[in-house]
Amino acid sequence: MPGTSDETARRVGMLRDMARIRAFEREAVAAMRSGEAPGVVHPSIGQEAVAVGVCANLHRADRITSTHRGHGHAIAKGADARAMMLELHGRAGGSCGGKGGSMHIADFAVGMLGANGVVGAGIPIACGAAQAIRLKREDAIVACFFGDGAINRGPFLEGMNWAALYRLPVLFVCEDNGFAAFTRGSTVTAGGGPAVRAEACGVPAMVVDGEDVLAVDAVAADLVARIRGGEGPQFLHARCYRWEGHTGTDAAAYRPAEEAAAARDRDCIRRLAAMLDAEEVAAIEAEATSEMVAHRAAAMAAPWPDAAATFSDVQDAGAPAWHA
Amino acid sequence: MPGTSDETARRVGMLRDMARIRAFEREAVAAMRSGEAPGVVHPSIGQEAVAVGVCANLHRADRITSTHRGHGHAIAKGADARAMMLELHGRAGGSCGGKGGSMHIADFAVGMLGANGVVGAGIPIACGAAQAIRLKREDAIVACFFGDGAINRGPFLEGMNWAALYRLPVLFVCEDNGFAAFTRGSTVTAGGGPAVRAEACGVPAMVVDGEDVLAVDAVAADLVARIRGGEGPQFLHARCYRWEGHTGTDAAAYRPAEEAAAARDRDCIRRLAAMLDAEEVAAIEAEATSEMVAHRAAAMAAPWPDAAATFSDVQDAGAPAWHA
Amino acid sequence: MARLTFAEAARRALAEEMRRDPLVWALGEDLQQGGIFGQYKGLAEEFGPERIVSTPISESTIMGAGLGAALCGTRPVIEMRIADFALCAMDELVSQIAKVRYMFGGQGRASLVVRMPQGIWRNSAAQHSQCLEAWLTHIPGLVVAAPGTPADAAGMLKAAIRSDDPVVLLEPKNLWTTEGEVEDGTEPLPFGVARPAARGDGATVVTWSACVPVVEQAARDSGVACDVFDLRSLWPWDEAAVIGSARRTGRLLVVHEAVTVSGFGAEVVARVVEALGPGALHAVERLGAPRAPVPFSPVLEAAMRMTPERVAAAIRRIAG
Amino acid sequence: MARLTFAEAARRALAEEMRRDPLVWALGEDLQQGGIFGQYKGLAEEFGPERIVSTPISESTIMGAGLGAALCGTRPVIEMRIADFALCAMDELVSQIAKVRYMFGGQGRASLVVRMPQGIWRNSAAQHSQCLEAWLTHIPGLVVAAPGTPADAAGMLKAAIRSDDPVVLLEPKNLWTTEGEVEDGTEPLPFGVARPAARGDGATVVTWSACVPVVEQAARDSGVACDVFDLRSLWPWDEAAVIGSARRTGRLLVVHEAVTVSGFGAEVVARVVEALGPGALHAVERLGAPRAPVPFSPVLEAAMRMTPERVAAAIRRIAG
Ligand SMILES: Cc1ncc(C[n+]2csc(CCOP(=O)(O)OP(=O)(O)O)c2C)c(N)n1
Ligand SMILES: Cc1ncc(C[n+]2csc(CCOP(=O)(O)OP(=O)(O)O)c2C)c(N)n1
Ligand SMILES: [Mg+2]
Ligand SMILES: [Mg+2]
Repeated sequence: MPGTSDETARRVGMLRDMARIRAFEREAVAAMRSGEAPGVVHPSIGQEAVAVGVCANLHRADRITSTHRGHGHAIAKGADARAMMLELHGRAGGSCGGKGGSMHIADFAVGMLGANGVVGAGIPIACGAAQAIRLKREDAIVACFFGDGAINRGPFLEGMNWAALYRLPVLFVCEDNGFAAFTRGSTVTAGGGPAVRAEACGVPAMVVDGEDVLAVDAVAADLVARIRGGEGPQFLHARCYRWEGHTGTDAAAYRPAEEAAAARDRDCIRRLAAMLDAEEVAAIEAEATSEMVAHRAAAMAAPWPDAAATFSDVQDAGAPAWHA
Repeated sequence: MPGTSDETARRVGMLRDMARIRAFEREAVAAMRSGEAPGVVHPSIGQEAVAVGVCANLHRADRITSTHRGHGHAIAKGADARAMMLELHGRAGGSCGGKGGSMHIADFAVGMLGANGVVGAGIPIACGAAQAIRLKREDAIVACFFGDGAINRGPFLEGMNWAALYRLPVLFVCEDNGFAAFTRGSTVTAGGGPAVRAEACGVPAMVVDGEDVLAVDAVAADLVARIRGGEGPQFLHARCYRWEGHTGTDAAAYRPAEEAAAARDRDCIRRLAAMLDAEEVAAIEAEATSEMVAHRAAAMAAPWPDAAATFSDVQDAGAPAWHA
Repeated sequence: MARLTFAEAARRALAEEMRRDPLVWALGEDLQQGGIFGQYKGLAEEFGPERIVSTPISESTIMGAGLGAALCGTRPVIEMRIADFALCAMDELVSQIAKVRYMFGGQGRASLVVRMPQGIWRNSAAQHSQCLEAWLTHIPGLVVAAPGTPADAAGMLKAAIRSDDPVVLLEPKNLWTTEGEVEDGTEPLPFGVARPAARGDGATVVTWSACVPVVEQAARDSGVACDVFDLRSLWPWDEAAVIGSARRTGRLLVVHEAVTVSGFGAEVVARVVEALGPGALHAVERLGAPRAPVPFSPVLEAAMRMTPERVAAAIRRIAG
Repeated sequence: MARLTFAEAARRALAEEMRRDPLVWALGEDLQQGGIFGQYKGLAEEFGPERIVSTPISESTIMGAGLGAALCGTRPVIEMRIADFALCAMDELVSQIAKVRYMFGGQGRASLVVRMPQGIWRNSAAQHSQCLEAWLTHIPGLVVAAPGTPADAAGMLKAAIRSDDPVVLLEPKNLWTTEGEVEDGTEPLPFGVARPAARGDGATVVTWSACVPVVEQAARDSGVACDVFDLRSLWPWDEAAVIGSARRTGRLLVVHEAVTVSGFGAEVVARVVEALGPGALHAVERLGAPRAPVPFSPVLEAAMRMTPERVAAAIRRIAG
């Protein structure tokens, strides 16, 4: 058990991570809206506690798979935020050299096996990653993030059964922000929800207040310990709320403004901040903001990738030739 | 409630259907083994009670979807057994004109929407059929048969959620014969099984002894009544055993012979027969056998389809031209 | 006649078909919110939630349920959101929908439409930008439509809905906001009849979908008078018009957004060469994307995009 | 040197690779029972259930888990049972496996093999007989191998396992029991190098997979001395050999089992015509299946099957 000062340090660390994610995404959304960052950004603002509470229990050797709304997962796992911001701007030096953008952020150096533009697609990948870890006798686990919308896709079922069957070291994290794109989750999902479905396939599940980072941390700690202890896959259903629209430009007119306002009042960052020293919090938040503002400026100043890169990293045999 | 003589008539009818299915498949397997029927046949011998007990509760206007192991479902739904036997032999006059074979038997005239060569593929089709029935304000329901192997495919989850969400008139029937091809079901399936998975998605489920046709009939009657009463989809998990190999030529060496022998001792036909007049039973069985023997002879005598049929019924716009 | 965007033309066509035939209905994600390109806007209000069905994220079942509903006599419009997501429903499209009539010896038909908005749009990167039209033309049983103008968007959608065959309707994402003249009460278009978009003896240029405006522009810019055909449907496609023109010009250029290798341009070239004999032709070229995924960054994506300049250069090259 | 069936050659090659590299493993349905064609027979006994994994019927996850396992440094052999079932895993193959290296800017690689036994076999009808090879050649990121002899079955499987690129290995179902000479300790074959199967100036005949023995037979029967190439891999494919030969013969015939329309034959024809110019050729023809599903009945299936007679007639036709 961590002592009091360890515990405080852990909380400060989690606050910092949440603040950094929020600051990153505020800048990312602004960059998308202004047109500086091309394409589309799916912000996880308001949901930071899930990524941070889970990843606080992971080691560097552990892997994660993520979603189209994956900035938070990446940052919480220790991905290079500057490279991420460059990636969002499509610049050389971005996490994927500008080829992926927001929906395909990856940082293999810290075990972040990639965001994914296909809902639910990370689930089978996470299962296979865990199988490889076992085959290689590595001491590591996999955390697999997905949204509430993903539980209606076939691979969800297949992956739960698969992980339970082979007793794989996977922590499934269903980040339930209430919406699947423009549709309220409850209007397209029948039955008892994610945890019940997981349990039906043999994956033990817990439900947690995903807006309370300490709660997420505590439950994740428990589940991760079980996984490391060889008990097989575990499932975490984290309830939260998507403050912003589906993308940085969606006004979310399909839901009452009060509902989103109420969620903002439950702010996971403020909830943790209230338990910490106010000055330290202010400093952390200011630092997070200035870090991300600097990354955004760096991104705007960074060179574009060389056009020839369009044709690199496709494949070795039968690679396309560069013809200008 | 049916009176005693009605009840007896119902039992006799069910016995006749089971006997006809068994006789059909005995002939089909023999025809496959001898090479008279081309391709592959998946017999449901020993599982007849599931098809018959369920279909005894369906009307002609009701629809069914089926599997690669679908002869029993088709016959129980009233499909033309002679046309089926011709189809298995690839002859003109077969249910599908010889184009489909065993794995694609269909008889739309009696609401049999087709066997399917892809495990689990009937589930979404059944959901959509039920949606159409609702849209057209038809008074009908859909019964959707699939095996225990299908519950590990994604469409199973999607279909359960879908049917529950829209409260569709579908009876899902999981025919659990213990094996998925050459692999024992329990070695590839985690969790509480088909019924638990269905319930997790909001589809109420019952488990039944699928080798007891009266039990299947009784539970199916209850579930079908609920569906017709507007209560939405229901699920029936029927436990049974596949007497034969996966196909007519699989010796099933991967399982103990005693296990199959024990299943043969639980014969659903004998169990019902024991409750009926022995002479009547013998007559019914003899009649079933001679019917199917005659169909087989008819199939062997039937003409082959015209080769030009290879290119018909593909599509209207852009159809392939016949070139010899 | 009205000036409408591609999306509005398609929206209006669907509304008209739904008014005409109560068995036409649509299913897909977010449809009650108008669809992601506004092509279903207001339809839920007019037709109710039983005919404009917002679905879970269950592509296999969106596709497969559409088939089941067609087999029971309704005419579903299956919305895939973007073509890439149809990859999650390929068994249902290719092994079920395309084959059901044939396998069952004509007992049932999959009279339905699968809408697949396709192609490069707004830096959406590798998983949201594919053009898989050639795949679909390879599958017996499917009709493949690929309109490139608002008027054709409406005419092809109507034809698709009324077709007894299953029709995959590829809508170019990049053109949803393009405007064009659309007849009031558009009539369904026939499949397999190309739209001649320009006339000239210098070359035969064939294209479809998002490349239509690009090629039209390029033909004007190239200084070469050439026959330009917008195929409008890829299966069946207007072999007669293209072969007839190529016989006259002896020069064939096929332009598409999809990857060149095994793209539908290969089929057009092979068919024309087979039909006329290679000796009847002087120059043949395909212009498509390099065999690379679509990248995110604008400077990289640009290397994959078809441009009037690239097309004009190719026209001049083959007219040589 | 030994005389082995196609299945046994493949089985032996996999066993040798698994002995060589402990990171090679296989996953798919019924593998511990030897696979449905015996191509995994005895491997579970030798390598244990962690390396020969029998899976649930979960194609999406078989494919997707293979990818995840490759990203973590193992070399999975993903068994799809038959190619048609890969339709249930197309997102995982096309939007994930093929693109992962590119999308992530080279951070990860999908070094894996996807085995897809394909084609007509034993009256299996429409859902169990497809050849979708052309689809795969259209997808950037994928290597596509299509051996047609036992020796190549072994050599290509070894190459596929050692390749850092994802390789789709199309194994012809109809040839599993065909015998041929196989070197002991077969070496991996290079991709993109055709096997010259016959030599002659009358025509250039190109084929692969199940059509290899058919075309070899036809070439002998035709009375025309011609170059016959077994491509062995479709992406990359041996453009140099085929183009060089076609330049000499001026006559090109491509034979495949898949549907002709938008089949890989179209790519071969288009490429050769582009490379040489149509003027360099006298005759060009593709021979494939009509655009119809594969029917069940032997008399109907026969109309879809490639035969030495059909091929010999085509050779004589183009040799004119
Ligand atoms: C297979 C697939 N279908 C549809 C989409 C389009 N889409 C992108 S995000 C999204 C909603 C996802 O909802 P959820 O899983 O709850 O994640 P959230 O966006 O709420 O984080 C949809 C439908 C997709 N990317 N992939
Ligand atoms: C998607 C798919 N994967 C694999 C197969 C091959 N296959 C045919 S039947 C079968 C076993 C099915 O088991 P189950 O669902 O229990 O039905 P049963 O054969 O026992 O009736 C398999 C794996 C298939 N037809 N479809
Ligand atoms: Mg959500
Ligand atoms: Mg079974």
